[in-house]
Amino acid sequence: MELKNKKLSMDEFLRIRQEVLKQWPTGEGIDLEANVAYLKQIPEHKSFPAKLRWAKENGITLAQPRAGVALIEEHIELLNFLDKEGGADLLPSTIDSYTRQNKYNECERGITESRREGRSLLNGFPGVNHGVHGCKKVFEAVNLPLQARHGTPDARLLSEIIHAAGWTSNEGGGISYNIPYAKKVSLEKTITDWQYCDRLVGYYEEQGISINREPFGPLTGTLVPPSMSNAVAIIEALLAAEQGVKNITVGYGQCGNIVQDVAAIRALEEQCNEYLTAFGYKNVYLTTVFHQWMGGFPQDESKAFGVISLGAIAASLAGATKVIVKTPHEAYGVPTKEANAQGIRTTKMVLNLLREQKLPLSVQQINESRMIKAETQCIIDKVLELGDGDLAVGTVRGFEAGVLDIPFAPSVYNAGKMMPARDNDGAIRYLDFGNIPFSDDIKAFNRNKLEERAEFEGREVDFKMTIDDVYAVSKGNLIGRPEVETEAAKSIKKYLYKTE
Amino acid sequence: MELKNKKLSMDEFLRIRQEVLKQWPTGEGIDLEANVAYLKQIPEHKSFPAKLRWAKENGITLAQPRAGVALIEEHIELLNFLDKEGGADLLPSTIDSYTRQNKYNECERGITESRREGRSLLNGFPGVNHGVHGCKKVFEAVNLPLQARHGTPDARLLSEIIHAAGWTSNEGGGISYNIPYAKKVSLEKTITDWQYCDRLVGYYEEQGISINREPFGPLTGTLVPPSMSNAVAIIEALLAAEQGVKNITVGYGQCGNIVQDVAAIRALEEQCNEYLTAFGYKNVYLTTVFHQWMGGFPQDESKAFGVISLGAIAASLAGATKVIVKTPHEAYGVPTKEANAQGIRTTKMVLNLLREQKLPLSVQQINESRMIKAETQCIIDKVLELGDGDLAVGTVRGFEAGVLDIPFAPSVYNAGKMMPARDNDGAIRYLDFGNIPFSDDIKAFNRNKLEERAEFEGREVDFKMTIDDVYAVSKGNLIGRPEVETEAAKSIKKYLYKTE
Amino acid sequence: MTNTVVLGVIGADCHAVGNKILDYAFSKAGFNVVNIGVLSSQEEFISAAEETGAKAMIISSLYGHGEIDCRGLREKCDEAGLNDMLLYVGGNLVVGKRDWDEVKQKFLAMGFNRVYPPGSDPEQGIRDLRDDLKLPKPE
Amino acid sequence: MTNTVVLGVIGADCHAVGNKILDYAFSKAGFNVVNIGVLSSQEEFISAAEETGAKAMIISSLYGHGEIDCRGLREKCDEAGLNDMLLYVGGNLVVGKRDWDEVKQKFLAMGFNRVYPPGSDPEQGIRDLRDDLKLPKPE
Repeated sequence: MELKNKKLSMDEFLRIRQEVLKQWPTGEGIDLEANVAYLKQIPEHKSFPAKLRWAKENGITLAQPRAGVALIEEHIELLNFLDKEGGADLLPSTIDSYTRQNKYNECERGITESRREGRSLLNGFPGVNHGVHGCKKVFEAVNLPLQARHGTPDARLLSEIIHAAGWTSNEGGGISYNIPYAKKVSLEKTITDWQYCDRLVGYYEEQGISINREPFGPLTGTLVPPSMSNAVAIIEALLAAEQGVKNITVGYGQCGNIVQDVAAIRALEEQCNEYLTAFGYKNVYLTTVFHQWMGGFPQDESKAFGVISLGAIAASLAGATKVIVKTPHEAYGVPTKEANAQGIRTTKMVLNLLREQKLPLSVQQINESRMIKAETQCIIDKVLELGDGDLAVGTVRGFEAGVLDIPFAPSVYNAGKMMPARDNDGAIRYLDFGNIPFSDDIKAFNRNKLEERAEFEGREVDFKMTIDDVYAVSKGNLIGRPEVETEAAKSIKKYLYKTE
Repeated sequence: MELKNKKLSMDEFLRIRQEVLKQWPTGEGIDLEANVAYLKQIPEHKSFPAKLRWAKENGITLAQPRAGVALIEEHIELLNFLDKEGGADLLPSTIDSYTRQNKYNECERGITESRREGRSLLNGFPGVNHGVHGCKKVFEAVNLPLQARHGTPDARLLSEIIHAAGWTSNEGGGISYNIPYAKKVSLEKTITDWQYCDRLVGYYEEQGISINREPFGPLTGTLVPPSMSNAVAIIEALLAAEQGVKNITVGYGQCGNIVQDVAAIRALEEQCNEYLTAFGYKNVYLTTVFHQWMGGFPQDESKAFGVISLGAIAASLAGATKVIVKTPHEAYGVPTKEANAQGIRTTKMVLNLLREQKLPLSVQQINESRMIKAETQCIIDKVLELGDGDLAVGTVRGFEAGVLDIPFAPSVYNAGKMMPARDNDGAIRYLDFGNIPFSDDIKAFNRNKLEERAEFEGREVDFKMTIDDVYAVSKGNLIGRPEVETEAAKSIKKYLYKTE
Repeated sequence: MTNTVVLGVIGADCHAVGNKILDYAFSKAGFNVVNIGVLSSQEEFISAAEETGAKAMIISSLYGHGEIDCRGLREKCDEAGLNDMLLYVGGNLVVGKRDWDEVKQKFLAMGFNRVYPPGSDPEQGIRDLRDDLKLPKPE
Repeated sequence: MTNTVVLGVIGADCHAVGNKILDYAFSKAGFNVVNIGVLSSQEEFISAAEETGAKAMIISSLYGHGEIDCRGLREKCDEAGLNDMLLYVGGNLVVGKRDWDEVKQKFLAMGFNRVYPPGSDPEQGIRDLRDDLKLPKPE
């Protein structure tokens, strides 16, 4: 089948569906009409779209953790702990790595061994293996809306199962769950497979059931310039809308410069709405998600609380609809449920204190927002041009051409020629443009910003800056200042590292 | 002696000094010339004024904890722990409550019992009882500048001792260490006594030794409107400058609304400099200190980390020269040294991440700043008028008239007629003006702001708002929303208290 | 007849916020509040009660030394002939975190009628005082 | 003659950031870096080494399963005739926090020449490789 950004006909969808449901025994007998009946009786306080709409209308930022373990009972206990002890507003089910690779046999072993050892040997909840019955058991045992969060290139069966079980949100997309999560899976394949996931949601919308879809905003979570992640988020939102999705949450991962963070997520929402309108998608209800710092964390928990709080503050000042919460154990991998609840409580405290406050508009923010939108438009325009007007085709060709290019991504289908670095205020800029088709103005702006930093640090604009920036936060700073430097930088460094 | 805002002559000073040094045996033989020799050889990295200047010139916000125990060795251990494990940039010695009341006999008992029991029975370091010898021992055992932080109406002997021992900063003032700390001590007495403390610093300045003085900004730390605390800080800065003080840090306690906090501390610095110039005080080096939330804290430590971080962020975005750090044990009283270090580490992490970032100027901030300055000027103008041009006399008469009026202060010399409350954005406004001589415009502005909130909450503008606000942060919110309320408020409250 | 209460913060404690709020709440509830403020001794509480014919003392202590500061107050009241004086106390009554029931029993044993933990709602104290004084419930 | 090294992330691990940075650092230091990327099996490391005549394998593992993924690699190298292959490994090699010396000894016993904890400076690896290959120090 040829890739095309066109809504799947019901016939096509049902034809593919027959194959999808055969991928694992738990797919058997999933009945769309029965699902519709089940989904129609879900109470409003357990509907993801309803809670997002309520939050947006009341100017509230919701807090959502990440969490998932192998067994159903333990997973339920974990989720309810995060609700009761953490104060989570929305619940996740983080799906394990085997499920993400569709290795359901290995999940089965993981489940058996987890039962035997009395602890989770999987790094998430194996939703496909537990099937509709198991996923429903989880859904019915919690008191908040539930979402699958994963990183699955082919999430078709998983999506069938979770929605049938009452989970009214699904994270992912044909780009965002491929390029950062896979090495050799083609974009044609993942875009096609996520068209299916979106068409499934579109089907439910046609039956009057609202289900939320969330493109994964942060991508590699490592110095992704806002315009690049915004371009990907907008493309995935448009691809989803084409399949009939009506409730979309576009996401963004914290960069660390507050003005850039606020400008970026506001620009994302505005520009995404503009594109949805321009493409003729009506009545799409758009919300935003802000991810607390996705890069390396400091090992010290007190410092981690500082990083978490800064993320909560930026999310709140930006007016994001929800924030994805980190934990004080971030540097060590999977957190205990107690540490997870701590992260939520810190976040909620900040959100509550700032509930009435948004970052007031400034010249800096207006300029930053304009620049992000201009960069984003350059990228999307070129993608459409490469696709001869077809967004899906253009996306594939855009990655081939390096017009879409995600830093530090594992996929062989990503050019990897673009390189980012922080400017002297900590905002993320383009250091090497690779093949990204920016106007001369935009290129000059980025270059000048980095040259300011280079001059301050007494070194050249160079990939060494990028490397220094990658490790800076885990070492306790936003900007990776060099070893050899000017007097000004030295004086500050003397301070920063005085206790190291 | 009649109260007057006039520099003490050296003769007057020396005459008073003879009495002061007799207040307790450790005062005997303190020799100004020997002190000058000692202070001259202090290395730059242990000089408070030098470190403040360096920070201000490099745009850095320094972190300083509060800490003090009864015995010298334990106090040294505590301070070095906060330096090495916390990363403190400046060290304090918080003075115990008996010393603050000049009850040196009771300090002596406290020291003896602390030795016997092997734990501190005093809530701070009894600097007078330990004398110059003991205070010097502390100073020489630490590697950072040292400041006395207390709440002592008559701190003359304490000031003599600490400066003789190399401590190059002293917190306090005739208003700020009286009205919030005493019940029946007259302002004539405390202003006179603090003129002495300032004159002592002025003497050292004349000898070429810079010592920092810091009026205590937050006052009662409970809903003090920024213009009221700024007025007091500016008056105390002017009184200090008259006595020859050349290095002053004016302070401000976090209100919780970021725009108001940033506007307030920037307004404080600008307006204080303007008054210093207008009064003809030249070459006063002015810096600022931002106090993290001084009101009630949540008991949960994760939530406390959120409050601490928000304070660090506001201090950093405001560009304060230093920030006074709270700890996750705040709700329980005196923290362990570990908890104290945690608070510093969280704070420093945030300060480092935001080092290059300041809050960009917005219309809201400009308006807030103008309003704070206008209110502050109304107060100070009236104080000067009441004093027939003499600021010290005017201050006494200002408090008598309720022109200066601090909410929730214990002193009988405070009118207590003014009442504050938060507006609908969380900024602190004047609810009841008492006798504060504001123009009609200012009054209307404050009233309108509170009426916005009243309408939102569906209740009258009333002291009940004030009460609700006093306890709000410890309950997890900035604004004390009422029990009975409009649909909008109810909807938000449903969210805020959902896990309570 | 108006019911008078003496309100104050006992000992070397200068925490004034709660004091102001109790003053407001009890006054608004119709009591005649004689507020002797912070830094008040047992003797000051007693003479205020004698002078005003107060029926209750509402005592706060926030700095942890409440136990020492309150010891013997009931006996002093009795000596002064204030035999039916209602003694209410509340706040951070002891140093550090301790079991609340234990603290409460200790103060009840010292002759206090009502003991309140930190963060108590003033309305609770008002309801209790109405009960103890056998006043009619407000509309 | 240029010295070739095979660089990759072993197992089901898709952490690409460190991989890109090692690629940059070793290339800049003058090595010919054959980067087989993330999600690479032992077999892929070996065939890449065979095809390119590499003298060392620089192996990363960030997701905690490094121990399982690296087991038997030395033996497989020997079988393939890659007898003097230098095996370097680094990252979060085991699940959770464990004593580093213990981890290091375990990997040395498995036949690795150098073992690096998380957060190591690439320059250290480059210095070690120069020593192990007996290359002259750079200017």
